[in-house]
Amino acid sequence: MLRYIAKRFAVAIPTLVIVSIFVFSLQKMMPGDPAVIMAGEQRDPQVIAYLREKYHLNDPVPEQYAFWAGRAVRGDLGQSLRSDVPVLDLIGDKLPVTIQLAVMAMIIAFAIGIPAGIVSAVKKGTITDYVANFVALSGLSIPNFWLGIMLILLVSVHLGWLPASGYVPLTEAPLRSIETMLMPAFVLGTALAATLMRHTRSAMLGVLQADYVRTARAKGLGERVVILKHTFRNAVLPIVTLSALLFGELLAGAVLTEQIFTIPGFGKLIVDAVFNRDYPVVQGVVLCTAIGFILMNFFADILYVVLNPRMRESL
Amino acid sequence: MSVETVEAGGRANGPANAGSGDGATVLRVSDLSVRFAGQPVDTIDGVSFTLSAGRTLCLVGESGCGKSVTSLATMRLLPEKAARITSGEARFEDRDMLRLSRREIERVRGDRMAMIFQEPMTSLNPVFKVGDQVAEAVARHRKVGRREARERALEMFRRVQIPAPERRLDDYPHQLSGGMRQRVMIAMALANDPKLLIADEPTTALDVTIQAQILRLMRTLQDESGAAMLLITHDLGVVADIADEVAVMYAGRIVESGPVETIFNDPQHPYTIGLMSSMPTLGAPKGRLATIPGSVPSPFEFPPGCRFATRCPFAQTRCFSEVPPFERNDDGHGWACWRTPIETIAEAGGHA
Amino acid sequence: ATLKIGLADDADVLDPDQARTFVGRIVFTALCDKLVDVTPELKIVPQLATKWSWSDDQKTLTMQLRKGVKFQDGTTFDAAAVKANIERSKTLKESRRKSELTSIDSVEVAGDHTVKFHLKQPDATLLAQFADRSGMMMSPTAFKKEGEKFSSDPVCSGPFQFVNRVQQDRIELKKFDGYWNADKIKVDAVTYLPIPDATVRLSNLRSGDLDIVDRVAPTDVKQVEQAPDIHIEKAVSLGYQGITINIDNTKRGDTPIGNEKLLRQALSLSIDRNALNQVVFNGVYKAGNQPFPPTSPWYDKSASMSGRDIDKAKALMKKAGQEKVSLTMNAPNSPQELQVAQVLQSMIKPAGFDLKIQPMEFASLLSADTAGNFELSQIGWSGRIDPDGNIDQFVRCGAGLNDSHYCNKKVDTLLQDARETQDNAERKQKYDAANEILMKDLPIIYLYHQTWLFGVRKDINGFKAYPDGMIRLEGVTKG
Amino acid sequence: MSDRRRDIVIETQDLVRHFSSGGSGRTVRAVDGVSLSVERGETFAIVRESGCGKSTLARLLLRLIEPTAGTVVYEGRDLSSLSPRQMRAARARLQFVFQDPFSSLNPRMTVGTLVGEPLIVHTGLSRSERRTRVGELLERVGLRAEHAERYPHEFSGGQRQRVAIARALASEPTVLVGDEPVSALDVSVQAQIINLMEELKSDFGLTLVVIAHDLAVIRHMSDRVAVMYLGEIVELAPADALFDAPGHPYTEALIAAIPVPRPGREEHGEALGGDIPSPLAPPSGCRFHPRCPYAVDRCTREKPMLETAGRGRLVACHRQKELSLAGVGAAVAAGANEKALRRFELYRQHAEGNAAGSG
Amino acid sequence: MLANPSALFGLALVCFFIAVAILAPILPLDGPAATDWGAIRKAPSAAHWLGTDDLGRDLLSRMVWGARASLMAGVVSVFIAVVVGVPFGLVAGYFGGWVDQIISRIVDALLSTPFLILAIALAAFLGPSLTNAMIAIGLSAMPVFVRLTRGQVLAVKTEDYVEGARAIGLGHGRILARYILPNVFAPILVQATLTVATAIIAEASLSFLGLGQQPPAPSWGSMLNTAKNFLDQAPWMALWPGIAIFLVVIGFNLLGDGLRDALDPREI
Ligand SMILES: Nc1ncnc2c1ncn2[C@@H]1O[C@H](COP(=O)(O)OP(=O)(O)OP(=O)(O)O)[C@@H](O)[C@H]1O
Ligand SMILES: Nc1ncnc2c1ncn2[C@@H]1O[C@H](COP(=O)(O)OP(=O)(O)OP(=O)(O)O)[C@@H](O)[C@H]1O
Ligand SMILES: [Mg+2]
Ligand SMILES: [Mg+2]
Repeated sequence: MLRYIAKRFAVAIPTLVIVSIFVFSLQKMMPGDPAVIMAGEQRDPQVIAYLREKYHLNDPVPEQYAFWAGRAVRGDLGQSLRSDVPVLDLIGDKLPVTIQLAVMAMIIAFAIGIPAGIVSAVKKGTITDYVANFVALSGLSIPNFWLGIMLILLVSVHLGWLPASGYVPLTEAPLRSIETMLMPAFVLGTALAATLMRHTRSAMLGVLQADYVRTARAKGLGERVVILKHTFRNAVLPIVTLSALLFGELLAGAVLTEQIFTIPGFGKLIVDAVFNRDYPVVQGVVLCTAIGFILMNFFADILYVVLNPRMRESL
Repeated sequence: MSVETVEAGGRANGPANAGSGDGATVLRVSDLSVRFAGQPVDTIDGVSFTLSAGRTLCLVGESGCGKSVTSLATMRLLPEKAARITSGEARFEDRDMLRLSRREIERVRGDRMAMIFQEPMTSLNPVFKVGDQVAEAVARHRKVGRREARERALEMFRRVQIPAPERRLDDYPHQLSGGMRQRVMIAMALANDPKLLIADEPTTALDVTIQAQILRLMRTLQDESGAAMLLITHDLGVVADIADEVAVMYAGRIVESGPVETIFNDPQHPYTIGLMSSMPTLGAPKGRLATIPGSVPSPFEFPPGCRFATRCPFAQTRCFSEVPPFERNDDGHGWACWRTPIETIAEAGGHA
Repeated sequence: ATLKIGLADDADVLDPDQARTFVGRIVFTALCDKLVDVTPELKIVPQLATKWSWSDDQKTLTMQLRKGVKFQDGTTFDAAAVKANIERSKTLKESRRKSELTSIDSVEVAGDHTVKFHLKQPDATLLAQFADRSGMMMSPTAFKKEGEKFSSDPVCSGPFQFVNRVQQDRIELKKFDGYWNADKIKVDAVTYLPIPDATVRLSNLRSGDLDIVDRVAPTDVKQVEQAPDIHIEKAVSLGYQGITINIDNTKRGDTPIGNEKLLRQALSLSIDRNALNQVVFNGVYKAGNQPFPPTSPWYDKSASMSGRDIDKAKALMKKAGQEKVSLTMNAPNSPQELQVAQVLQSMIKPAGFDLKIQPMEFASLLSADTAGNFELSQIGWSGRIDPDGNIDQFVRCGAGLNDSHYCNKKVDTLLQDARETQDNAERKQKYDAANEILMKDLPIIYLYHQTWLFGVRKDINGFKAYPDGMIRLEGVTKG
Repeated sequence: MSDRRRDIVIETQDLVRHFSSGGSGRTVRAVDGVSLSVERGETFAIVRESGCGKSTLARLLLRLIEPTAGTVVYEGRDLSSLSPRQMRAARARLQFVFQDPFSSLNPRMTVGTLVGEPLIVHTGLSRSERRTRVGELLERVGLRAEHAERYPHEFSGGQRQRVAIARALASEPTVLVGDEPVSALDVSVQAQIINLMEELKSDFGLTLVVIAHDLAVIRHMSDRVAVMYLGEIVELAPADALFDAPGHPYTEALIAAIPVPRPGREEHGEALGGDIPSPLAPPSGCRFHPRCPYAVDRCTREKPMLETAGRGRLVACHRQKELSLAGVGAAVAAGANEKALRRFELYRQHAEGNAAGSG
Repeated sequence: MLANPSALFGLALVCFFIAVAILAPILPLDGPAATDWGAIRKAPSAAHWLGTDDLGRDLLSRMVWGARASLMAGVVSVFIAVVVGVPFGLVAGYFGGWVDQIISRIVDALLSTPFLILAIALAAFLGPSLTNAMIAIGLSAMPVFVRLTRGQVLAVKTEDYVEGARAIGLGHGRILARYILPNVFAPILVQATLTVATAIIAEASLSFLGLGQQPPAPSWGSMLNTAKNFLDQAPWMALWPGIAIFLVVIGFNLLGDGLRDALDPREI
């Protein structure tokens, strides 16, 4: 197990380094001087010069990177150029929000996607399958942000059922918090549900062909046991891996969803940071997302191994 | 076509259980026909055979001739959407398996009637312990608790001679060798003392030395339990080793059947003869092997008459257009050919 | 009662010396008192300073400070505190206030509650600066302790004190009980919520989740006015929106339009400012052709808009020897700005201008402007109380925000003179004269003036819109 | 059959190939010290249990994978010493027939292109010359020249195997290595391919190396046989000698395990017990000892060397001299029932007559 | 595939939009940038079938011209992704070793930065424009093609026919071109079709954030970007682009699924 984890980490590190170098150089190439933006409307040259110096914006890029990386390794991601808040604090503030959104979206996605996938695989070729597939495809084809806008228009503006925005922390007013997150989570969840449904369906179809499913039937087991125990238990393996990948999709989706529902989460943080050329934040957030993504994949792999007896020895 | 089909299969009820049998009829398949979606003809066409307690019937034939489909149809394990049973019945313990409700069939499967498959590598569910998989079969059909089911599984493991059975119960399939897995499959199949065991090429995927072990084991277990066995294979060596009766299939039809000695010593159908003579043997002198020209036709290429006609060295015009009737003599040896016995052709002089 | 205010953006650093955003100023209005304040008519009135007077040479400003004022941490407000504040603004490395206070040479504590500002040269704009962030007084105890970290827990002497902030989510303030004017404050707390999307902001107002919102979209005004439980409070802003033309900023200034003021005049003439306002802003904003809005006392009525005149524009073009001129305009890539750009594009076409819109993110736009990497740039100014703040920096030779690199000694002299007198009538004369020149040279073509549109729920009383766009909470009641 | 002059075409010296298995870091000893030499013109067969390195050995012989240790010498030259260009040239002479005719032909190429490709690489034939040659080759393996236009999926397994053989023959090889060349085919078709290979062998003067698990096929085709167990050769002998009187207990067990198509035959000998040990952890001493009915103490400790046991036979067994092992045996070797044999003969005559008539 | 009704439907949708995009200049419509300040945000009517937008432009015309941008964005960016990604995938999969390690780590890095974030950063870096959005989307979609190709190559590489090609002495170039590429092509084609769908949505998203097509030229995403400010007063402005995106994307998805069924028997 340790060996396996160590090996996985060994691979993750170069990935992270590449991510950070990549983002770093991207920022350096971006037009727009952060010092000018920070200096404000007045653009006082003295201030600009000072800011350039303060944030090492004049140093050669590799040096800047080394400086940044040196601190990052020690857990210091620097400060936001815009608000001077430590990037880590910002991330600490935003992360729970996006996690709440992501978790709710995931719950919705799983609650819809998996059962729908199972049913349509089992009923392959029937109207049920056809309809489920079409709905799933529609879910994939409707732009997230458009769905969001339309929902706001319908549910909030016209019907007044749910608030259009106004994030409330879970710790403050749990019910209200969930209520405000419901629509965004739904918007985000449906697309995921569609992906999940399609993958569940195909995994199920694959496993349904397997000899051991025939064996289970030959034992005289009922269809329900055959499907839910013998088939799904195997089909779940690729879904585990997929779920980790979906996490990336989720974050990307969160960018727009948060923008539309003005949820103060990660997605909004990064978009604002990019537009404001708040480099330390961009860098920190991308790094965190990458770490998150890698961690998710890592957990998925471990889960995969745990769920898959064939792999257990390799731990 | 279908009229002839009924005729072909209907005239004889497969190898008689009389004479060589030592038990009551367990399974009687008559006139079974199966058609796959999108195919022009019945892939399995009028197959009939009878199986008696304590006896082994071997179904032989080349790949793709319908052996597995026949057995799966009997177990009602064919995919319902892709495969339609167009005619026939499969009487097992006085009930027609082909017409039972799903619930009823589930009650029979794995209990009175069990099956072993070809690929021990893929026939066991990789994510469950083998012991549990066997116990599951027990628990499904007998009102027993977990512990008892596991006890039974252990007992079965012993019976199929798995070394260190207690430990093996908790192994996962991938931790076992092919031979061991096939033993587990056998244990699972026999756990509820079935009346009928269907084994679809149980040893093809195994090494010869292991194959010998498994065949021996199956024979022993059958002797103990008195179950009937339908063994599917394409290896005539295995047939000679284990069969009491043989049915030779070609392109979805049984072309010849009878007691094993008769088939080997007095093969009648040109296909049976071709099959036997094209096998290289350990003892045979070197030289060119006899061959069956061409290859098995697909359902789209089946000739309207005898399906072997396209490859048969003795075929005449009639063979291509008329389905030969399956006729049986008193020893239970039967075949479907217009041209038998082939000696007469030779005497009549030359070939077409 | 807690007042919930929806803002169009998130505030930046909550330190008046470092702050640079408009919304930040809104928050400071509740958090930090200034030395002086303005009325809706832009008259300067006392706040922390009760009285002030200028020395004869106009180089010393003496202020009497309000007594009995405490900062929110209990520190007493006095002349020493003012001195410390001004010095911080002038010396803190990160300070964005330096340029606003350059005229101050030194600050003298002339008594517990008397402070004297000694200037390098006369500066008529100073009082106006004191009505803004430069005049905001922070607790010296707090900023000495926290240094530049002051922003994480800002302490001033305003009516509300800082409670909590979640970036991009909320800023919470509560009533400061020790406030000198506490009677006027009728709400217990105020929360600012940044909601950039105008539609969302408005729908939150409608649903009652917000009490006041900043910057209602002009196109929504009609609907809001029909809604029973909300209404609009508005005031034309101090700022302007216009097109800055590159005249001499690097090689990019060497274009027909940069070289030839006749073309610039033709361009200005081919724009129908009222139509622009009508199309894009439903007529809610204010069309304009000067750095000051028509509502401003500094507006030169004699030079009011001549209106669109394509024929004249064409004639000017001909005179300049041009039939067709291709132009490229940098524009911020936000929907509204781009709408303006598109309307302009089709307006000036008949005169022979072929305008290419080059949308850029605001950040890139600013950098491009500074670097001279533009031909035309669609950019505006949020406005200052003193007229100088809307003009001097943009047109004086070599001034910091003079992206066009326009330079005219006559204009410079007029502006300098205007700066050095305290007499408003005289000052206006100078500005008018400068304007006259600028309207010919046109380094900046002014287009319109934004109107601050506040959406307010019916149960909120006492709220008034100010030209500076601030939300003043004195006298505001809820329910 | 072979004359006394030993003309070695291909020879291996202590050939070893290990694979590291998955994540566990353990080693699969697929081929573990194999030395053999193949004489020109003979059919050399290698028998071993399935899943334990047949294909690996075949690939090593052609240097499609690199050995972990040891050498392969072809026509006196060490393959691993050849430059890429020389290796290419050598490949023209050393050809390969795969086990699975369904995966060994590129599905996106026509049969003509497939068979013609070696001609492009190894000969300077013009396009039209190539066409002619491809036609000849296809006809030679029992297909028709016009089949060149078709794609592999339009053929049956046997036909594909013919295409694969035609392709292998195109570069005029001297050695043909077959990795289970017939095991994926049905008996009837298998016989066709075996016949074809025998014919081609004499026509083209080929040396055949056949790796297989089916002893009957091997007996039918080969001149000499090497029996491998767990990556090592345990016996190497001329085919007749090996089948009549095996020198190694494993050979004996293999022969005994073959089910013979002769009903009512008495069981001969005990079936070999035990399981095939994992190549990850082969047993100590003689690798066969845990399953060997003749094993003595020494076998568990000492590894037997492959030693001469008279008349071109090599055996790796400590007890080789003491044991007298059962071969195929009279009962098996003897003909079947007279009536059946007559019919077989009749069938053969007709089948060949028809083939000749129609071909 | 022609027997698959849903794939045919998808094909029809895609063809319809392609036809519209190609025919845009010759359709009897006002220019997409022709403003009419007398008809601002008018609901659908006989004069303007789909209504007008905030500058009084005919929405039908803008939708038609917007189809160009959206389809271009979809197709060009996927083209970029394929042209860049597939060769890397081929090389990584075929040669393995350190080349593979390097390419794979870079791909991992790109993949672990969410697609849209990457696209936003790139688009912001390159400056907002349709071309740059296409480049950004193309580059962000590229890793998927590297991975897919690599995976396919790894699978195909072990096929006997590839080994056979080596056995007859073919060089790497020929093996890659004639043995590997044709056999990995089908899944790449399928993925490409499906990615066109994703790319169209990505373009819309970037345009929605103001980073795609720039005014006055229309694209569905930028139309939505404008429309979101007038949801209340002129909901049709948001309706049409949304529906169009939905239809064209579902068209490509159905087409891709159909192709998959036809070319690649494995499901998803
Ligand atoms: N689901 C299916 N759909 C269509 N045709 C099928 C299906 N399953 C089997 N067949 C066809 O039925 C025929 C008989 O197949 P079957 O599996 O019974 O052969 P077999 O004799 O068992 O061969 P093998 O020795 O290879 O197992 C073949 O032609 C096969 O293609
Ligand atoms: N490239 C490889 N990497 C890792 N292990 C391998 C590789 N190739 C073969 N092996 C392992 O080596 C052993 C022998 O494989 P090989 O394919 O040579 O067996 P085989 O005897 O040809 O099998 P079969 O009878 O199935 O054809 C197997 O256990 C296999 O897992
Ligand atoms: Mg079968
Ligand atoms: Mg192999």
